Amino acid sequence: MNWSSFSDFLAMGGYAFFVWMSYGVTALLVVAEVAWVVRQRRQSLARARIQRNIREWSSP
Amino acid sequence: MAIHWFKYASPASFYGLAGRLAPWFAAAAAVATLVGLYIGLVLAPTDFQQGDSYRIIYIHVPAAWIGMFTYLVMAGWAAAGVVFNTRLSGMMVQALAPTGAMFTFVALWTGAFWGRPTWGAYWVWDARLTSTLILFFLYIGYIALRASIDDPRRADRAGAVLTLVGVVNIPIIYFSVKWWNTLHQGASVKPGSSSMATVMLAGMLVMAFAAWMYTIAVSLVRVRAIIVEREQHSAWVGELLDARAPDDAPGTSGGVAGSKGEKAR
Amino acid sequence: MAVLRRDLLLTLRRPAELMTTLFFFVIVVSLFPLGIGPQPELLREIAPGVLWVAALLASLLALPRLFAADHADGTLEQLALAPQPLSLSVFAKLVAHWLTTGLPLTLLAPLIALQFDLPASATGVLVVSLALGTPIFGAIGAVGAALTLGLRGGGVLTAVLVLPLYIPALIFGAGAVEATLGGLEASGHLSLLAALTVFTLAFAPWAAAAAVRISLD
Amino acid sequence: MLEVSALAAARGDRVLFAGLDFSVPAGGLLQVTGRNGTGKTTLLRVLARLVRPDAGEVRWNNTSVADLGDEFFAELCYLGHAPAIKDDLTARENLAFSAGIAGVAADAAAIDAALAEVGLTGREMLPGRVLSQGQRRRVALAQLYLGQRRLWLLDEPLAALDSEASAAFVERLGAHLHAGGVAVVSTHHEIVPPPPATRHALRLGAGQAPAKPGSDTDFPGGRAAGSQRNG
Repeated sequence: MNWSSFSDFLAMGGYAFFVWMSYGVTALLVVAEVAWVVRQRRQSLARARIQRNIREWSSP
Repeated sequence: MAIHWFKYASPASFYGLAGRLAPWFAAAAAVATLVGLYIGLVLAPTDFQQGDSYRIIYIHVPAAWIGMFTYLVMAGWAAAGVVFNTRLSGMMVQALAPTGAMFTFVALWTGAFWGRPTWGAYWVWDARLTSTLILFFLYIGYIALRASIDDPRRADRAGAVLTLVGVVNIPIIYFSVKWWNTLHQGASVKPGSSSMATVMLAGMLVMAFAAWMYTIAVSLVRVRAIIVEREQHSAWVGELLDARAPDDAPGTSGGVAGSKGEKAR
Repeated sequence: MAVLRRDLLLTLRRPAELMTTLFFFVIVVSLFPLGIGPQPELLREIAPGVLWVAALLASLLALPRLFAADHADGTLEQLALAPQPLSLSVFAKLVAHWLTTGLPLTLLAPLIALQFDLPASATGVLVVSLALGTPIFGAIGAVGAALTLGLRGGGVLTAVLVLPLYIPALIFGAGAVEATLGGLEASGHLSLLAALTVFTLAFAPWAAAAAVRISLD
Repeated sequence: MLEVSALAAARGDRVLFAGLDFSVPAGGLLQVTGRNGTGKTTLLRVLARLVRPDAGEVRWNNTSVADLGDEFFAELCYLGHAPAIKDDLTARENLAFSAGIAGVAADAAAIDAALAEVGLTGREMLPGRVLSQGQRRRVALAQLYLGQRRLWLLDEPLAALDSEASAAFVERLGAHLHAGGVAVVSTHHEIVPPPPATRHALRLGAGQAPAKPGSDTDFPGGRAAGSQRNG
């Protein structure tokens, strides 16, 4: 363990801004990408479902 | 429609395979990220030269590696698509590109925030950063080209040509930028230089592994979305929808294995 | 070769397009002193980069001439159906394109270099480096132009695809002139540039031919 | 001569035709009809190897065209919608360069003779930009009369042609077929070549289109081509 306290950890030896900007933005991007992919998957299924329903209604 | 099965068989069976594998890769990525962050942020000692700002390399270097590596994997799929004319290849290239671009951007962003305390400037025309910037442009080019072609099959083939031309040029670009950099006496401090403690190296490798697993997991889920999108008119997607409850959570079902698929990849 | 003669004849019949490219080159280069200030030392220092980037942009602007008209009027289909490799026809088009774009730019460059008070030795290297580098712009550009045939926003898209790939040529070319300015030997840069030219001309027509076929499909 | 088996092509999401089988013997004409958007142009482009089929195969002289390469192209003359005429070149130059691209040896006399054949005598030196649509089409058709290419793939060759020029073209087509050539022509007008040429008809997209009385046999979904002897 490198740190003596949690606030020590947050301070990052005085480089808090740089370190947390790096980690924070990376985390944000990863979360955004995961959300985007999940949405993409949901939409693709929804669109396919609409297509199937159109097919079923239009052909007796 | 009998003809569809000729080339569509492969994506249909891959859809099931990807669905079964993705959760495992996602779990591996999550575990490795936690372990890597613990090593990098908690266990590893402070660097005696750079202080704690060096801890940015635990994301900077893995992101740069994976950004580069993903482009090579894209080129591999593109080459497979050109040689075997399989539909899945283009979809995989399409699925990998956004994640590769994201990691390349992360490498640039963290490079800037590492450079400010180290070099005193957010952006320095360092050889590695410059090459990474050009790599980012290559990703943007691929994504822009895809976005402006309506026919997905033309987009697949055009994207494959562009990716292959890009990958042939990458070594030339890296070499030329390095040459340019040494001539102009640019910054020479590198993140993660040779005198690295074993703990630091271990943390970096674990984080690289995490990024790699994450890329695989995300691109597998994305390729499933792309497959459904493109094959929404085919019979197997209809069967797939029948087998699913209308509102089950995405990503949880293992997917319906393509019973008609002959080729599994 | 029929394609080469035809493309040359077409440009000669309509010289305005060629002139537009050359004037663009001259105008862009002339903008820099106006934006930066007329100090001769500063201008001399930035001259290699400015002249090279301007030549690069002028080449980029000329790229639609390569395929767009032939794509619109059906000539490209006939080329694809000719009983000779399409890559050969693309190569012939590239030669014609260079003779009507790269070569005039190269010949015009020493004249423009006067604006920047470039010494004679550096001007000589500039001409040689542009002569070696402009074929690369045409050849790589052909791949980008072929990929974007018939797409909306084709011109800007071509630029986005192609510009990152132009960087090595720019580095070696401008570097050669800069080395001469700094009293160094430029042969290292020039031989790397020449190697890059040969490599590009060997592979790019082939990739551009593949791209043309994709755009016709 | 020209054989097609299990051919299928799709544009985007739409399947234009699937399971298409037909063969055209030497001296045969295949006339492709169908409403707009039923895939006539795509079929011709697939036959010319400009478009990859989604399934199936095209054979020429019992060899797949994918394996033939330039041998196939040397025997092929494809004329699409666009006549490939340059505004800045004269009719004579346009034709000469078309021949040059196609690898057909043609001297000045042969070029002028071909232009005369399409009724452009005296207009050889006019630049493309002053030629009318019909005249441009004629310059394009003149390519057919240069060299000895055995497979003609023509997309709406009669478009913009007057009746006189159409009749002259049909006569030339008959001579081509008589000499053992093959032609696939997409058209809205019925082309009746002089006997003994065989005429085959293929109607694409017949499933959706109302069948015209008195037209050639319809094959729903474009499954196969009928064959009927003229005269």
